[in-house]
Amino acid sequence: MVSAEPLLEVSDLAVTLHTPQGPLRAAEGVSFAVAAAEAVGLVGESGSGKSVAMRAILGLLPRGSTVSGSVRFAGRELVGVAERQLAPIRGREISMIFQDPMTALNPIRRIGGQIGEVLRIQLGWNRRRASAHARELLARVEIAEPDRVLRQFPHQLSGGMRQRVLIAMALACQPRLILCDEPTTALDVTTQDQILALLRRASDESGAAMIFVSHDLAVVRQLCSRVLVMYAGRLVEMGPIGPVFADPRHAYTAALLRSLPAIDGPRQPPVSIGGELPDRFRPPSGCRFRTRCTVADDSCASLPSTLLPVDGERGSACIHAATGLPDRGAESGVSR
Amino acid sequence: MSTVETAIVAEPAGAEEPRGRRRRSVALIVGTSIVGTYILAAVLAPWLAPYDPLAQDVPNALAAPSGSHPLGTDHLGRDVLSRLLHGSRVDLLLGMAAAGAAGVLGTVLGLVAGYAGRSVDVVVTRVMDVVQALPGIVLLLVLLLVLGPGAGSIIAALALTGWVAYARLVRASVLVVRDQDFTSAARLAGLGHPRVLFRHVLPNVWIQGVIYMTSDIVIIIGAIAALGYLGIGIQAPTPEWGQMIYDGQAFLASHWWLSAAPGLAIVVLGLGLALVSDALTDRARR
Amino acid sequence: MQRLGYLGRRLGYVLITLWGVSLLLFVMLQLLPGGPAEAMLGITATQQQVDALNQELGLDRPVVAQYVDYMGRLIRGDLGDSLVFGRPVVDVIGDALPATLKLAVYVVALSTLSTVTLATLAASFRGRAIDHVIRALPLIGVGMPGFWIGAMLLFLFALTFPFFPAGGIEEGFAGALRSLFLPALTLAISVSAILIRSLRRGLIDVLESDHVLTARAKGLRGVRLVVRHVLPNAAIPTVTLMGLVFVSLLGGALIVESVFAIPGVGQLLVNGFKRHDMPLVMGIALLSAAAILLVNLLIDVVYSLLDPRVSLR
Amino acid sequence: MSSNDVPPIELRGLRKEFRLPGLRGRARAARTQVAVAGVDLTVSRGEIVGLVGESGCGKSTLARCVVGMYSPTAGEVLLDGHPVGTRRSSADRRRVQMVFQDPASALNPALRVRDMLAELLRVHRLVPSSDIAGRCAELLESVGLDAGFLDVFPHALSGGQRQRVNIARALALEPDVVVADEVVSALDVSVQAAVLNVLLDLRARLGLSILFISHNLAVVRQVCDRVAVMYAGEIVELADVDTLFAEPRHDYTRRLLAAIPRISGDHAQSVPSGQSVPSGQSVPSGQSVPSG
Repeated sequence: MVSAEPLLEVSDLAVTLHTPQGPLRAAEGVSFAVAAAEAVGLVGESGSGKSVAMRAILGLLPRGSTVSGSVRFAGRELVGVAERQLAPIRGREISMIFQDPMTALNPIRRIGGQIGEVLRIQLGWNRRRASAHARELLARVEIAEPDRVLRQFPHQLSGGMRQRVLIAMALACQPRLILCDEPTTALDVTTQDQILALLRRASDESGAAMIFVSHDLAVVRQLCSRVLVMYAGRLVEMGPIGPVFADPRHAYTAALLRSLPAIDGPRQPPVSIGGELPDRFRPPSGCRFRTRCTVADDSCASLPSTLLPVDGERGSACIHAATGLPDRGAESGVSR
Repeated sequence: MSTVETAIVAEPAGAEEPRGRRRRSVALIVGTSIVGTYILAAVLAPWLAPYDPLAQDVPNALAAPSGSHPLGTDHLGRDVLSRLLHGSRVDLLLGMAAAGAAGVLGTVLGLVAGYAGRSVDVVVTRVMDVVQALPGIVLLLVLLLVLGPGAGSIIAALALTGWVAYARLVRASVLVVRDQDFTSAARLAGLGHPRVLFRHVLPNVWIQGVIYMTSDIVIIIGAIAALGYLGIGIQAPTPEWGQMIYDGQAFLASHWWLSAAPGLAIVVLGLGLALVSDALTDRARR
Repeated sequence: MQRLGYLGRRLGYVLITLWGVSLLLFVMLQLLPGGPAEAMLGITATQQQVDALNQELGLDRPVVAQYVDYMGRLIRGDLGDSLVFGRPVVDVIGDALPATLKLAVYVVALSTLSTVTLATLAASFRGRAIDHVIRALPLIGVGMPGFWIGAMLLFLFALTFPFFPAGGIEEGFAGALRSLFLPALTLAISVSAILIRSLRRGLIDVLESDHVLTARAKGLRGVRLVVRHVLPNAAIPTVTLMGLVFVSLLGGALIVESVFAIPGVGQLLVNGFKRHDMPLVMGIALLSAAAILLVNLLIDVVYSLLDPRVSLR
Repeated sequence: MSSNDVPPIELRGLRKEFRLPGLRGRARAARTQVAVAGVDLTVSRGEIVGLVGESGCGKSTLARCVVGMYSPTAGEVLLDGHPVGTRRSSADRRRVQMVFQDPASALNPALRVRDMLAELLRVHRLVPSSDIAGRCAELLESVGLDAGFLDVFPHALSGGQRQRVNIARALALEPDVVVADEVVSALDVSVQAAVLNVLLDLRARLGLSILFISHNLAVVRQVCDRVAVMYAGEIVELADVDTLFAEPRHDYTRRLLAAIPRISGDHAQSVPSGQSVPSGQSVPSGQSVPSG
């Protein structure tokens, strides 16, 4: 059953962080929607604003940050809402999994208590019932000895185990949306593989929608059906993942894909995107990628950040959105 | 790989207070002005003071503040303002000398202990533990018994008591710096230990000692004043703030300002130094 | 098991440090100008008097023999006789100890209460007016010498507005509570100055940590968040600081006792120092070191209970 | 493949154990952790050998033994066929340099780039003192940075730039061998390639031998000639790069390769594609942003 209204609708979201160097506009003009049970990837490099945009959805930004725009979840507005009204949604309807499993758990409290806590505060369960369910959740995330782990402290578990615990915690109240902020970045490849499989299965079983933030395009490719690409605080391209990766319509997406080292196919020398990220306090006008772009022209300096339609499902903020990228982009760009 | 992003998300100081930076530089200016004023007062005391701080005028004892004696006179008829100004020479000079000696001693020992590691570190750490197991004032008294009375003894005793804090601080910073890759890189580049220690480690840790010194001077001046108050510090007629507080306490009910004024002198100096220290800490963190 | 091992190691370390203190004091005795006997008797003493006292105290024997004797007496708990009081040092200190202990307990209670309240307030309202006020307090407090605060409190609340007695220590619990309030407050002000700073910093660090973000993402907020996920974690570094604070508290107590005429160990120390009563001064030094090390051991126990990671070290 | 050439660096039966603190006496043996369990490895002149494995496999310990930060428990490190003792001479240290993983901690925050490089040149008397300034600029140029970066403090550099300065520092000492320990793992993909190209270029121009340590197999495949796979302190497979990726022999290598997410081809599409974009959700047209 596809409802007319998406589960989550983000429009014109902008986040300003306060840093010692002054206010920093970490993300702006971010608009996208997520349907029920859909898995969306949000990719970008350092400073792209992807994590900040994600945290803005749940109001979990650092102190002094300001948010504008709108985030509508199941018909309710989440931006500009008091903590008191957001708290019942967090962990119950929208849950979040963070990047670093080594620090994301309270080091001085037992695993069982930390999982049970979300059930107790969100569903009002008593200690015994919460604890019994916590055991069940640990079994569901394939932890071998749930009873023992319940009594353990975080430092007694490996990184992969801790990430499983965090996933169990995120699944506890059967949320409708799970936000994953680089949940496998800190893990080894083989552990990452297991965690990804677990996440895939968990979202299938629960029917929860998922936004998966990552710098790793391949990981997103594995897990998601649609992808959003961010660069320097703005959304630059979005669409179904297959077409976007096969025929990117934004010069940045194309350059990023080219710079990925491949594990199979013919061996190729490293290809980099020339230049450095723009100064985050004084970004260039128009398209922010134009200073590093090989297919930019004069019109890029005044290009609005609006996504231009590529086809019915896709959009790109590039001058080449409709026509496709010129070939010279594929050859040059090799630089040091 | 949002290392930059998380760095910003986790950024504590600036994120919490947008206007913090300007206020902190104001704090630095205010702090330095206060401390500067004290130093000036100490240097210029003979010219600034209206009377000889030692001149007694017994008929005129315990006079209330007036035009001729802005802070009144003490029980021997000495001008309190003049004694206060001259006192700044004694307390400030002794305080800075003792803090300096403690700072140098502690920094060197902390540097060596942290960098050398192993047995040297164990020995220095044990000595630090022993010294810190005694309350400062107790060790101070024991040392003064051994060293005898006099300003030199007081400086030496304070330095021998106070070095531990510097040593701990510097040692901890050295341990952090020693584990950084640039120290390993310097060693791998075939640079000798003295060069690595003084050119690569010291420039990254000495500021910690200096910052602590700004607040330590207050603590040490408090200790000097405490000795004066207990009657075992700088000997009697020399003007000294602690001694002045003690002398005034007998007349607290009727002449409270006799004790209040020298105490306030210490408090304001402490405030100035604390402001400087805070501002420096902030700079160093960035 | 692991925790017991950890505490066992700590206990061993305490004993070694205590031995270090005793050695330090012994060396100091040897270094006294003109020897301990002359130091005690003063420079006006005749050579016969000095020799007699040296013989009486066994100070004419070789250093090693003196040291063996010194350690032997220490192990038996004998700290020698006080010259001023003519009684065993242990007894003299024992008489003065209750007053000092009462004061110390009072200070710990007052400063813990004010530290937790004020630091939590400051951290929760970070950047607002109340935070600035609370942050300014230690800046002033650090610079205030304890004896001066004491004198000013005395002037205000005992002489001008006589709520409290001007000195001494009254009988009974209520009496002690009333008469020791001003000295305890004096010390609590300087002690809290350090603690508030540390706990506020600790609270803010924890508030910005990843696991608090996780807790907030679970829907925790407000008091529940602070009590369950912030205060216990932030308390850990502050608890370790308590050891240092206790040292400064003990030192401060010795001075404040003089201000408020409390017949405690501090008064003994000052009198002992002024009259060159070496056995008394050394005895107080050794016992205060023992007390401080014991408190540190206690803090280790609390620390190991608070932080599960500690048992692995 | 010139087998008669003496390799600039060779490891023979290299073993490194760490004693865990706490226990004494008889229990000691049980509390010993073997980080590197007897490794033989050779890097020829101008060769880039990859060393891959997951965290805790001992690859970093191995790197530290190679450069002399750790002295091996057993086995030896040979430079140009001569074993180096546990206490390396300054000259021997100079011949094997390391580029560290963390760009943030690898540069002394108190020193400008120029001072850092000049110190090395001066201490080892590598160039006459009148040429130091020129040599510093030359070093930066060889890692693709212009001379303007000489007067900059590390905090003003981006991660990629720092990593290049790190390489320049290693190069300043004119080493025969460079150990590159996870040099690109802290960098963004788009910047990684620039640093990798610097290494490839130096190998081509200077005949540098590089031990390239990484957990990222795709990167290793891009730059290495041979690859050693490390697991639990041992090298379980050592092969030519094309062979290793085409026909992995050891079970662990196969598992490692299988676990890597691939960008091409569909892996799993849990959501039917028709459901992925709800109606009315195609590209929003009216969204605008204040530009500038």
